[in-house]
Amino acid sequence: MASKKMADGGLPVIARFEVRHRNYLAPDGSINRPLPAFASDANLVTALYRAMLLLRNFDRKAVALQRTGRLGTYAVSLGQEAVSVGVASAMREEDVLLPSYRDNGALIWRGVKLEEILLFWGGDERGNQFSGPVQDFPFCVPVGSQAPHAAGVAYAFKLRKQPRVAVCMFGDGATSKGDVYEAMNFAGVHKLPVVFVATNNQWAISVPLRLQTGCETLAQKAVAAGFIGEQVDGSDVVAMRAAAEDAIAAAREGRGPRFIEAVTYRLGDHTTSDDALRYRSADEVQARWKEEPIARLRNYLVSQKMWSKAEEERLAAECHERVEAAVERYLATEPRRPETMFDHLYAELPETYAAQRRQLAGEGDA
Amino acid sequence: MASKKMADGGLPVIARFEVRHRNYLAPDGSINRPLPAFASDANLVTALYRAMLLLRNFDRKAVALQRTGRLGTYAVSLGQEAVSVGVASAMREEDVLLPSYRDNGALIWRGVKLEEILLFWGGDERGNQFSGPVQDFPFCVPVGSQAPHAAGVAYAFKLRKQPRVAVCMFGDGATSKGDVYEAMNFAGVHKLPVVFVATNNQWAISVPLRLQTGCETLAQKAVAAGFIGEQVDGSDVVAMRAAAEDAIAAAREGRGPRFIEAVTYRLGDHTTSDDALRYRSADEVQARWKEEPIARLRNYLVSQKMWSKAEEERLAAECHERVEAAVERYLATEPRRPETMFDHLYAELPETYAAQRRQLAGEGDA
Amino acid sequence: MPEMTLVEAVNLALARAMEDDSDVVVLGEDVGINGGVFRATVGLQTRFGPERVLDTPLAELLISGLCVGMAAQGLKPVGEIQFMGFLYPCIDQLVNHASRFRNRTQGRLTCPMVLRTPHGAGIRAPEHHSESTEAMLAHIPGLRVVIPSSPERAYGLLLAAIRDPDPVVFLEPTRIYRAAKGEVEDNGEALPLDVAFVLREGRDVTLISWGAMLKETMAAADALAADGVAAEVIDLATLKPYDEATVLGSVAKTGRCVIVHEATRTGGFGAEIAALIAERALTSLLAPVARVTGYDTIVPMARLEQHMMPSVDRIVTAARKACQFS
Amino acid sequence: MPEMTLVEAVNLALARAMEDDSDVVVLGEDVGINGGVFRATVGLQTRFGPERVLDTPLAELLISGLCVGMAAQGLKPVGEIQFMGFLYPCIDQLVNHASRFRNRTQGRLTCPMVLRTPHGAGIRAPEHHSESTEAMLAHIPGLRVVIPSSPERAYGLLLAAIRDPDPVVFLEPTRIYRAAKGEVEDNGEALPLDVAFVLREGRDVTLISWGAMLKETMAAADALAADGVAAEVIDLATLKPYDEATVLGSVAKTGRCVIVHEATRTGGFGAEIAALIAERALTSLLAPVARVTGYDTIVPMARLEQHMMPSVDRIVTAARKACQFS
Ligand SMILES: Cc1ncc(C[n+]2csc(CCOP(=O)(O)OP(=O)(O)O)c2C)c(N)n1
Ligand SMILES: Cc1ncc(C[n+]2csc(CCOP(=O)(O)OP(=O)(O)O)c2C)c(N)n1
Ligand SMILES: [Mg+2]
Ligand SMILES: [Mg+2]
Repeated sequence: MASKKMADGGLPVIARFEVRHRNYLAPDGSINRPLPAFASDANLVTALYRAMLLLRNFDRKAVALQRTGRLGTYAVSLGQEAVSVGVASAMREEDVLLPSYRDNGALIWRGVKLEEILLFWGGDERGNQFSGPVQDFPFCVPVGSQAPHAAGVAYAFKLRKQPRVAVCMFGDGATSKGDVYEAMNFAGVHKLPVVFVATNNQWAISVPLRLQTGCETLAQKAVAAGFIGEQVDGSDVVAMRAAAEDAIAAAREGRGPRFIEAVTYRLGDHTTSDDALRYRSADEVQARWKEEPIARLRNYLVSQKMWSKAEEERLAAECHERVEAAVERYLATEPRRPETMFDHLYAELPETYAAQRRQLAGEGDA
Repeated sequence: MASKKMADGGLPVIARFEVRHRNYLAPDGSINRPLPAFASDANLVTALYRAMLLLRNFDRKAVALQRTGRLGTYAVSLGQEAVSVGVASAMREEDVLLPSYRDNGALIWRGVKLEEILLFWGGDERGNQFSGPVQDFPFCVPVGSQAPHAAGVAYAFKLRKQPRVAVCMFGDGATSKGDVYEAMNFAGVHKLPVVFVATNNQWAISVPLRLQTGCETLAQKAVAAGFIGEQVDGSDVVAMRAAAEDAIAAAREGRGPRFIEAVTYRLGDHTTSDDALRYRSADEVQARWKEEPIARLRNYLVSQKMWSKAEEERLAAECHERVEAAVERYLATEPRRPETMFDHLYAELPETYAAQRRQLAGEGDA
Repeated sequence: MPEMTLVEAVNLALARAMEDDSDVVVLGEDVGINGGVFRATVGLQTRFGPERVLDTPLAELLISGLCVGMAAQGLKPVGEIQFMGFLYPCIDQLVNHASRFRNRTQGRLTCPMVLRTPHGAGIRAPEHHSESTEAMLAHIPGLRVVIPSSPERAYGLLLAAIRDPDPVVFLEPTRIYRAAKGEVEDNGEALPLDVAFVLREGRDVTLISWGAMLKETMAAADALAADGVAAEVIDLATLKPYDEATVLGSVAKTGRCVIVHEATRTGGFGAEIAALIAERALTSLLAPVARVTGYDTIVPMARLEQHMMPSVDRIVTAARKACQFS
Repeated sequence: MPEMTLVEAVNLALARAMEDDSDVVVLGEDVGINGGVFRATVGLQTRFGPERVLDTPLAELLISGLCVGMAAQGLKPVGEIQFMGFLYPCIDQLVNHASRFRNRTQGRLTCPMVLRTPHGAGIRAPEHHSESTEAMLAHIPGLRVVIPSSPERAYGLLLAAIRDPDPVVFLEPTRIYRAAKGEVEDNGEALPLDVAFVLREGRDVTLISWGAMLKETMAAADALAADGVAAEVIDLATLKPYDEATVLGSVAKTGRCVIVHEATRTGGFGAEIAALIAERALTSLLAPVARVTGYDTIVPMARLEQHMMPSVDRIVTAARKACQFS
């Protein structure tokens, strides 16, 4: 256990903080400690399972599309599916999600269509005009820069006395950004209804956690913002959902913000542009496969008699079908015409730029 | 005592942190706990006293100059003299100070001339070309933005294996800036020889601490960076010096960075442009006069027979003289010629801009 | 109509906007009980409460990012940055988010925010309190950049900025915050955001400026008039997107143009206007397009700052030169 | 002489600078064992160790601020920002500190740092990976802004940037990182930082550009040549401070000028050049100064990005129009 001592140990202690760790399912799916009630709700838990498996299938297909030139850079969730699915499953429709680029799982849970996600990664802004909750934020690419937005959204909830929660997701790398710190500090001042979730997948591209921070846990980042941080086994979807439920409930009830560190592992490359073997060994990755969330949950489900081989097969077929159908719709999307790049620049296109739009449309030169 | 509890209290604790508080001298100068050895060194302690009194005299004169149009905006240290003096007194010449605009006391201790400080506040860059240690940084105006510099300086020390320490000073307001957080986090990663000192004078202009952060202490900000933060009575110069000594020694010996929260009170206006009565009551300020560091140390000195009325009178005269002489030199400083604004733009003035310099010098037009 | 200073007009517009629309929220450092370091928000917190007039922690990135988040919820945040020298931490949010939310989501989420900040030198304040880097902002597509030059325009343009459905950076000329006085009617009427104001008509030479420099520019026009030179003075007011038609129309008429700004010369916004003219009005030009600007160096601290800024003399000289050109 | 790509030339210059001067330190995200997302720093950490080739936390403000601190100690930090879209958090450090340390301390402390970052669109990467906001940087006094357009110039200019006693932002044209190939001799020779390169001489029209757009600009010159139009092509290379003399000299000769850049038009750096010409070379002009630039909108994501950027066609058309002007 981490515990820093002062030089002059005799000085009086005026504040104490602690970080707790949450885990229910062991890597083999066995039960480590008393489960939350929802864990015996077969419908719910299998829904989590289905979502994770769909995500894994979708990721695989997306990479294939990228490799064959039909999609741009893509970021898989391999190994960390439990985080985005667990968190999203604890949200209400009227809550607002502020995801990072790797939180596909959360968007899909909240109703964004697979083809919309493909459109985004295919380099088309219309992917962000999605079918998810209309106030949800699009993927955020500049790491951590959505955290202040989350605080702003939560401030609006509070001002309007709406019982809603903003949920902001980012990676371990993002915890090094001042943006995240400033947002968390502000949330702490006003006890805003916001939950920050850091997916600690051990890597920010090639930078390992120990070069990202000198902290023993990321959960302790919350201490500097004056609220509670909890470390959760991010490969245990039961723990993720339970932790998110607690945090979101607390936020909704006006008990202030929370921070969740979801400890997991990125089994895949950073994105399709990355080759992780440059900076980490196949052995390291191999070892982490033991902890991955999908087999873990399947083992649990099977042990609880909530899941059968037949269901597994049906699900596999279903996922395949859903993904293929989405890909078809994606590939069939009409391209945007070049001049539409002016259409949502301002609410109304200033006359000054109208000539440029015409030029792009081939209707004259400017 | 502050201590945040988790919703699920049964979860195992994986990390604990604590903040300690350091104080030796009570507001009336009596002794609260065993003093560090240096506190019985009359030469040293009276030197601290002299420096604080000089600073207070200097501040008073600077304000008078400002009021009569002979100085620009000025920021007094009234009530918090113990912080900058205590910290600077624990540094070595070869260490590097990165001060904020309110750390006059530290600069003076390190050899910057009073007239140089006046030049700076008089709106003349030559005030930063000062007689203090040549690698010390000038006053930093953009709040907190010097913190990454401190990390960079400390990184250079470490790279070159120099036993030197960077000391970075800022206010409570600065602890809300991402700059400070990012710098501290980096310092934590590399266990850099740097000490961060936050002067918590309760106010950032009109913004009180409770709107600055939801934290119980500023010292706990260090938890998010993975190192030790200590809270110190910043109106007790013995505590300030002792804490700074410990922290600087630890940093120098490679035991990593430290964070010091110096709790004190800004008895004056924010600057000469401010009127603090707009946002805080005269009563609040009056009450805080009881804690102020100079009377406190004088009481201690007198009780220890280290200081006499005669010495006090001599010192008053000395301060007066030093300040007056400096003001005279300040006022007698030759003005810079306008075209010198080009002289330190680049190491060598690009030909492109030479014509503009000539125009300013009245030697042609550009 | 009451006579008031420019900063009072800003205050009046803020109060009016908050009164008219409960979604308007003011936030920034010291904007609450202190009323802002320039008193632009004085009285607002007492009137509208601390939730709608919010003292933020000391963090400019945060202020701009909060505005984006609030705006996405349909609030109309008006953030204050204490001095333009402290605006730089907002640039990331302005470029990467505020200006792009509408486009990125194809209209699903928008960003009706205003970021106000004092602009320019001349008040003998410390370093970083004298910035005029409007050119950096005016290069950002999706943003509007506005700078008033009188109490009346401050009132009308700020109302327009707050009502605008897109993000606006509103620059307030520090030097004339109190020096500029004028009558302002609190009629709730906004001024257009894409129209330049012709402050004075003339046929001999076009003087174009914005913000505080219009003071010197108008004085120069007076001096020129005394000489028989009729200068047309244009207050550009909105720099992004700017009113090209008024500029081109005036230059077509006068054939001569002097652009005046306080910002450092190279890459200043004056370059954009000169370029427009060189591209679209070349044949009307009777003389080179002159830029009278701050020098290509760092704004000096108080003692020398006035030497950095264009003087009436420098403007007059440039205009005369243009008129005498052949 | 070995033939190499532009990014290999960058790598070579970094290795050379680190070899020659133990004060040179490379820092940034993924610059270590990964060799940078574009492989610009590949091999450096193995060769010079993790203390001199340093993977920073994910924090761009920090990277720029560390550089300032290191530079004040006499190190020569070379920071890498992964994409220009992530450079904005550095603006505060660049404007308020890096560019000012020398002036602020009247020479006591200086800031010999380099901040490198990929520049421009065209590689079909996600949003924010296509920025070309060099105009914002080129407006900052005290800074140098450099952008090479070939492997050879990348090598020589980067060496110069690292050796320069003042802060330099070094923009690397992403689109031609691998597409541009050329012979580079590792002779340790720097190229001058204040001189534009005339890539092709011609008497009919001056084409001015920088970075990746020189590819299209040179292609346009070829097309024009086929038509009998002799275009002079200038690679500005250093945008701040820039070589006004070469620009003016060329326009004095040709009387026609087309400026080409990928950045959005309004307030782009092309405006500065056009303004210079309108001010100092008006009488040589035989045609309006044309700017062929990115449109005044947000760089679209991958699917449309190529439509944003100037094409060879657009350049040729503008040049022809200039030549036919009367
Ligand atoms: C501000 C910023 N800097 C750099 C990048 C380039 N980049 C994309 S992802 C990434 C690593 C992010 O790591 P982490 O936050 O741990 O998230 P993960 O990718 O592991 O999910 C980097 C450096 C970026 N997108 N944004
Ligand atoms: C980045 C930045 N924002 C705003 C300001 C304007 N300003 C000057 S001092 C100050 C308050 C600083 O408070 P604190 O950090 O507590 O230091 P103190 O003045 O109390 O010593 C503010 C907002 C500034 N100098 N820098
Ligand atoms: Mg990660
Ligand atoms: Mg304070």
